[in-house]
Amino acid sequence: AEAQREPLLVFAAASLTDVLQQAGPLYTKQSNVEVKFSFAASSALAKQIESGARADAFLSADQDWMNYLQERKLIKADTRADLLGNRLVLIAPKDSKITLKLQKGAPLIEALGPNGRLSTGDPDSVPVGKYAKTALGNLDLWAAIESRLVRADNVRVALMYVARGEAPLGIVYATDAAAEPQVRVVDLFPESSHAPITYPMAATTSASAETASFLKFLRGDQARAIFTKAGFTILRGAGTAAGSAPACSGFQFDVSKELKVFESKPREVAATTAANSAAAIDVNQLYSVKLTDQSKVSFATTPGKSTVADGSYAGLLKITSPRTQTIRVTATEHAWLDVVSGGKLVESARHTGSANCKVLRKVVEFKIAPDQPVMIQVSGSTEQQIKLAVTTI
Amino acid sequence: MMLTAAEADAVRLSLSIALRSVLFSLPLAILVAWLLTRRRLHGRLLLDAFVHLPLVLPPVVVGYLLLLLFGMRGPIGGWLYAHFGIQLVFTSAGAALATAVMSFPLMVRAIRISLEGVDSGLEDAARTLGAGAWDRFFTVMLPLMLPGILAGAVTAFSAGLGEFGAVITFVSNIPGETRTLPLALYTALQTPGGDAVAARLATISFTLGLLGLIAAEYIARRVRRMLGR
Amino acid sequence: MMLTAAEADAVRLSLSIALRSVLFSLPLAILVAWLLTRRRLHGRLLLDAFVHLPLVLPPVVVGYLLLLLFGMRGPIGGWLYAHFGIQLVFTSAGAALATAVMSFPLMVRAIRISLEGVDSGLEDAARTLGAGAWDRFFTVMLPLMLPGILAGAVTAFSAGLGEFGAVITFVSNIPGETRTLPLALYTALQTPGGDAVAARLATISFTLGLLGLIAAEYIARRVRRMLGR
Amino acid sequence: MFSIRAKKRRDGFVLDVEIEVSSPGVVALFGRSGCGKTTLANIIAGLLPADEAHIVIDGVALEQNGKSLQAEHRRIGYVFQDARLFPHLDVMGNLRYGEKRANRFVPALQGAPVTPRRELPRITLDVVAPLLGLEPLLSRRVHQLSGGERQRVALGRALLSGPRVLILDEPLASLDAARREEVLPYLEKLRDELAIPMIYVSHQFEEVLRLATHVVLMDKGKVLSQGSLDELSLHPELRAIVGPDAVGAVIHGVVESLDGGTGLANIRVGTNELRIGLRDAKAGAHVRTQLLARDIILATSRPDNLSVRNIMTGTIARIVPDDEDTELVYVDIGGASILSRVTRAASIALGLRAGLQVWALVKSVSIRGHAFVEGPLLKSSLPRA
Amino acid sequence: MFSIRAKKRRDGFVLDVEIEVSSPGVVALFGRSGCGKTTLANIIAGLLPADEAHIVIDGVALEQNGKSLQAEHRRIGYVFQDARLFPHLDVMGNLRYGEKRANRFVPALQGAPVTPRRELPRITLDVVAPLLGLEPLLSRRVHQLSGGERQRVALGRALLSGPRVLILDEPLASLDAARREEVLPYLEKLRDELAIPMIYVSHQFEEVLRLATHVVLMDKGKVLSQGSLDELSLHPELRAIVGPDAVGAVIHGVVESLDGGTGLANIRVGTNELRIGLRDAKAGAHVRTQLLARDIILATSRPDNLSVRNIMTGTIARIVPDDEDTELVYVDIGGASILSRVTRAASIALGLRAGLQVWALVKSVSIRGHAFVEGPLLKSSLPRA
Ligand SMILES: Nc1ncnc2c1ncn2[C@@H]1O[C@H](COP(=O)(O)OP(=O)(O)OP(=O)(O)O)[C@@H](O)[C@H]1O
Ligand SMILES: Nc1ncnc2c1ncn2[C@@H]1O[C@H](COP(=O)(O)OP(=O)(O)OP(=O)(O)O)[C@@H](O)[C@H]1O
Ligand code: MOO
Ligand SMILES: [Mg+2]
Ligand SMILES: [Mg+2]
Repeated sequence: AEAQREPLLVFAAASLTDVLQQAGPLYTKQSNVEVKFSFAASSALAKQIESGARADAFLSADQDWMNYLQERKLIKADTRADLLGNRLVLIAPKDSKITLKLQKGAPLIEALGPNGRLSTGDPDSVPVGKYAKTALGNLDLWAAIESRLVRADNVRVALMYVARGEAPLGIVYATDAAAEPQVRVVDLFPESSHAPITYPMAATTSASAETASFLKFLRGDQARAIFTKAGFTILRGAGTAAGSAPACSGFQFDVSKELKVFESKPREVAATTAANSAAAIDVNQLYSVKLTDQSKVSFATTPGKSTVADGSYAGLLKITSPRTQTIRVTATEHAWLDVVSGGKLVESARHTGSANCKVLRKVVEFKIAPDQPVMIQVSGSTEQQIKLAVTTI
Repeated sequence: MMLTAAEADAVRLSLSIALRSVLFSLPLAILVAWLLTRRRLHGRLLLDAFVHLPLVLPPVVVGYLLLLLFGMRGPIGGWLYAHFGIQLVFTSAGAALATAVMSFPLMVRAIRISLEGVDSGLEDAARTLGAGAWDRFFTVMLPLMLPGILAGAVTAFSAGLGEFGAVITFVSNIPGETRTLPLALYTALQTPGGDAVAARLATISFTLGLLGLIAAEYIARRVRRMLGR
Repeated sequence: MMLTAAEADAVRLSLSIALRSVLFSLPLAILVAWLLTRRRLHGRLLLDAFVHLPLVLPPVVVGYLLLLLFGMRGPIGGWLYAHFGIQLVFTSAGAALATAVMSFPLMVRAIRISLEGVDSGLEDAARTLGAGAWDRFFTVMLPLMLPGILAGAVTAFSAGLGEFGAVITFVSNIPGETRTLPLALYTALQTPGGDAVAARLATISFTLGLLGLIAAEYIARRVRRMLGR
Repeated sequence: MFSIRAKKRRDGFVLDVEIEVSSPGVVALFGRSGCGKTTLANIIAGLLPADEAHIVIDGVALEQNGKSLQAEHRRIGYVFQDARLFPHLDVMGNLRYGEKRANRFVPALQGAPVTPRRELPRITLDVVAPLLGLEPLLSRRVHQLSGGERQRVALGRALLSGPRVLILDEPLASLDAARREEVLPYLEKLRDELAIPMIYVSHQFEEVLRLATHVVLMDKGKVLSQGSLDELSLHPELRAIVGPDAVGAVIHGVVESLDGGTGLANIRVGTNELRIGLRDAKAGAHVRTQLLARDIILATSRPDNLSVRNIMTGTIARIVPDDEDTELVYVDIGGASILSRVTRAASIALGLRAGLQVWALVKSVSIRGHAFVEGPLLKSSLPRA
Repeated sequence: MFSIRAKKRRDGFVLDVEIEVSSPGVVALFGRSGCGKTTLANIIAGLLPADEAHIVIDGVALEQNGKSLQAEHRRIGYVFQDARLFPHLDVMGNLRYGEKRANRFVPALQGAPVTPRRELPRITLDVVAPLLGLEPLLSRRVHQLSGGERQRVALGRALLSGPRVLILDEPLASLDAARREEVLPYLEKLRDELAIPMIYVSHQFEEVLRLATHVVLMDKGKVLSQGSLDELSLHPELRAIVGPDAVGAVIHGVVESLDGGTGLANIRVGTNELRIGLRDAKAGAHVRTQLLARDIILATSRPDNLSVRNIMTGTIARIVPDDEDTELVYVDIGGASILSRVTRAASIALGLRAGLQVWALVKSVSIRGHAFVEGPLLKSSLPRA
């Protein structure tokens, strides 16, 4: 038998504690390599890696801290992949009578009662809170609910507040809700109401050779069973081996047409800053869109994602004559997409995405009135140059 | 250095919460310290252990325990709410409570040491002059313990300014209500690129603590002079 | 109650880290307390403030600062590693450092109070008998401060058992290396259904702290008797 | 009046005393360093739990049958060997501390018969401050006082606290003679006019002579002897405590007449008459004085032309050796005994022997008479004479 | 030998003294409570910074020109008014604390001429323990000691620390007479044989008489008078400090002969001879004694048949009033002055007046002679006689 090798040290977001502690021993059994996990807040772990921690891999609860490390060249970019997805849910204590459909104008405040508070992570710093803020914003509920928030330190605490009945409602991940018998899911947030919830993983630059095999194991069936059982969604990219072809899997509907369009050669186009002069593009054609500073853009309608960090990019495009009632807008970068038709914001029908798919980051489907000009507002992009295509079904 | 509105809020909150926590726990701490120095008290060790609980447990756990007890559904919190309409969880009053609980052992320890340092001969002298236990306590022990009490209060106040885990767990991190300096600092640190803000807040924290120390030092010196040391 | 291997590990780590932190910081704390009571020392207030820094800052921030200073890329940590091969960050030694830093102000305070309680007449007596400053310090002050030192050490040890924020931030949460009881407790709390484990761990924490207290009480009583109080 | 029985075992030391004094007055605890005086005083004050104690003072039970009154309820003004002033108060504050509690309610010992409390006179700051020379110190902080000043403040504080009994543990040891001379008359006044019983611990015979109505001689935790000062003054153990120069018979007399011009009083002592300086006495008053053995000169014939004003005739009762070279001669002067120390050489030269008639000479200035007012306090303690 | 100048201002109190004593020996600080004795002692010991000080003892500069030796380098054995024993050590530990540091290296004051250090004799525990009666206490804890026991331990500790000078702040105040009698001879020995200079603070004239070679009379922070005890013994202020009974001339004499059988020595004092009890003196030895004014009996004719062995002839130099009813008579006995206190009545009866020849009588037992060994220490302090 093989001699015991150096154990792996994996830094993982605290919210992955449960599943990884189950997965770790399985890997050890199969490879005879011990895996040690250090669970803490993603922020702390990222900074520790920056300070020279000899971690082999990092599993973050959000993209931000992974980006932070990537910018500093502390992870092997080619090993980065989105492993897991999650859903945002509204929960209530098990015995609560509250029923609610999460949509615009939903009586969320009313459901809280006169003094009740809505528990979630701190929207300023905790990932679950950030997602909740976006989602509530998109449902036009944020402004009313902001002052009624309980801003927990992490998602587990937010969950506990609801489980203990201290807060009548809470917003947590589906996985957390599933694990806590004292709470009940009131409703899932529409996927279109927030950016996809993804857990990226990557090997660090100082990773041992063994790391790749462990990351591969996490994408394998054994691990997948654990993740699925815990309520995570397995992102498509997770199926393919790290470092090989783009991990473009795990989408929730068929995106083969979009993938195909994205393999073609892009046309250059510059998005404009005013609605009346929006640059016209064709459908089923890949574009490389140049955006401008968001602050310079005057949108036709206020973008759905109401608050956007400074320094992000935006721009306006239009399609003159779509022949169908369903279009999909697909973009590579992490940007917010709004479709305006007939002067009104069109709500997305459904969306899918995969942060680890190099080609397709986000596919959003809209139902539009046929033969009406359609305006596409791109906002909140972290990159100035994005790839974008509008496809018809 | 001008403070932003949010920072000013956090400073104000931190000060008021630390102060409230000290004021609330001081009399209790003196009492407990006194009880703990009486050799013959039954269950002294148990009381001692109970007082030290917040010291040996991680703050987050203390926060959880507080939530269990003082939450609206907790036995004490529920009762308080039902009878007095007092809500502790998610309020600054709750933050003060959590802070008080966390710094309580420090306060008791400091006071106890100074209590033990008081010459028992002086208490004897007061007895022969007709001072009963409480009288003695207030007229002899308390003044002579003053340096220790002061030290305990300052320690508690300073620690209160930095209290984090128990507070964030018990009352969460609500701007204007429970987001004290350390919580604001933590929030900043959780944001990539928040380091500059964090540094600013840390500086404010530190300055406040320093000011408190200077004040305490000044008072302590006066007290010591008063006691003729 | 039988401990699982992981729990035993955490207990062992916690005890050793708390102990190392006390042993490491005790002499320094005595020195600093002594310096701080010398009225004429320049920059005394600054030293005082510096010592109190960990008290007024949230533990997580202290952890970050330690990471910045003692990390492998930090000025001190880098130097230590380059010249002595000493690595503090992510090791139990680092955990002891973080614990020591956090409990340092408590220790200094306790020692200082007892230092101020020592009758200066006795120091005078020792002077006339020919004892120089250091001699006096070791043969008169130190023994008479013993109760305070003991109290300070116990406070620090107990607080060390519960230290969380600074440790997890500075040395991460590595099983067998830096996952002390409070970190294990935190880890358990992150796991659905981990409450039972967390409760177990909290009980262990508390028991350990209690045992320490009892031991300290016992020693303190003997010391006091020795000093004829 | 004082009925005290106490047992206390400490490592290497056992206290076991029984003191019974039926008349009020001042009980002097007398004994060598370490004999247990302070220990006993603490037990009486209720500061030290005895293994067994029965303490009744002035008809008030403080401790008996295993029941014990709290120290703060005993109304005992205690002046400690070390002053124990409150460092956080100034001198005035210390004095007021006692004064404020002077009128406190005091419970009786459970099960003890409630004796109607004798009305205790109020002693006020106006009286105490000038008497003890405290006025210039009133606003001083305690640590700014000299050793003697501290002791005076402590005495004042105890006096102001409305005590039923005063316990004084060597209160004058650190005072100079002049200050002592000033304080002693006030202690006498306390005894005679205010009738405050006292327990007085001292090494100074002079103080005991002036104050004590009853003396308890202690040694190694036991009572060696107790009784009136007259009896005790002849006790051999005394010499070791007070020194050879303070040995001498204590005698009582009655003032026959006073010479206002010279300040001398004629005192009848037994069949003899003594002339001593005593300004404030009245005819008929009782006077107590000690004739130091060292001061008594013996002559075998009546001497003249001496400045000595006091010549008593008597008969030698017995002669005992004092130290190597001196002897103590007991002379019966008719109704009283006096002691004279003579060198052996002189004894031989004069042919002193028991039964010999002698003239005992003593200078008036050598005698300090202390007038006793005939108050209720002292009547019973006065001797048969 | 002692050259001490010190100024110190405290609130409400100003110390300003200058003490110059050229010969070695024992300097007694004498003065009423609160006059600044302890303050001065602390300045000399280096424990209290003076505003201005010049302190040279035994040729060693301790403080001058603004430079000051640390207290721990002064080699001053200080017995405090309060014993200040170390509570964490037992009696043995306290004694050893001094002993261990007895041989320490001690630097000289910067800029001071380095005088060759007189070899100080080593005092060991074997000597000190029995002398002070410490053997049964050695393993005791400090809080188990009585007041007197503490003081003895403190004295022992100071002696063992190899002091160059001893400062004793009322060290015997809480000791009984017998214990005092035991300790005093040792202090005399320290002075005479070991030649350890001392600064002795006391209220007791008896102690000062036996020990002091130089007396400093202080009042309100100032030196009222200083000099030999003979001179000071006639100082009127003394009465307030020691009390009227301790007033009396201090005289010097030389032992002429000794009677081993009676233990009496014949002492030549001026033109007269005194017989006093003095066992240990040798013929030719110097003797100092105080003749208390209260003990001196004056006669206008030679008396006989008295137990009094000492009859001196002399002439009345002057008569001064003492208190209301008494007078102090200065009698010149040829080469020395003595003091007698007589009642005014007697003075009138005997017709005392300046110039009158008188016989002064004093009992031998009334006189305590103290032999002075003719060591280098005392030679210069002895009087002209
Ligand atoms: N706390 C104690 N524990 C044990 N023994 C003690 C304690 N305090 C005093 N002693 C011993 O008890 C005896 C009596 O002490 P106490 O203080 O009563 O003497 P004292 O007569 O007041 O002497 P002094 O005149 O010196 O003050 C002494 O031998 C002393 O050593
Ligand atoms: N720390 C101080 N601050 C101010 N004044 C003080 C201080 N200590 C003493 N004094 C004052 O200085 C004067 C001298 O005090 P000191 O202790 O030297 O007297 P002393 O001669 O030793 O008296 P005693 O015989 O009573 O011990 C006193 O009037 C006292 O009140
Ligand atoms: O798992 Mo989180 O990062 O607390 O939302
Ligand atoms: Mg005593
Ligand atoms: Mg003094």
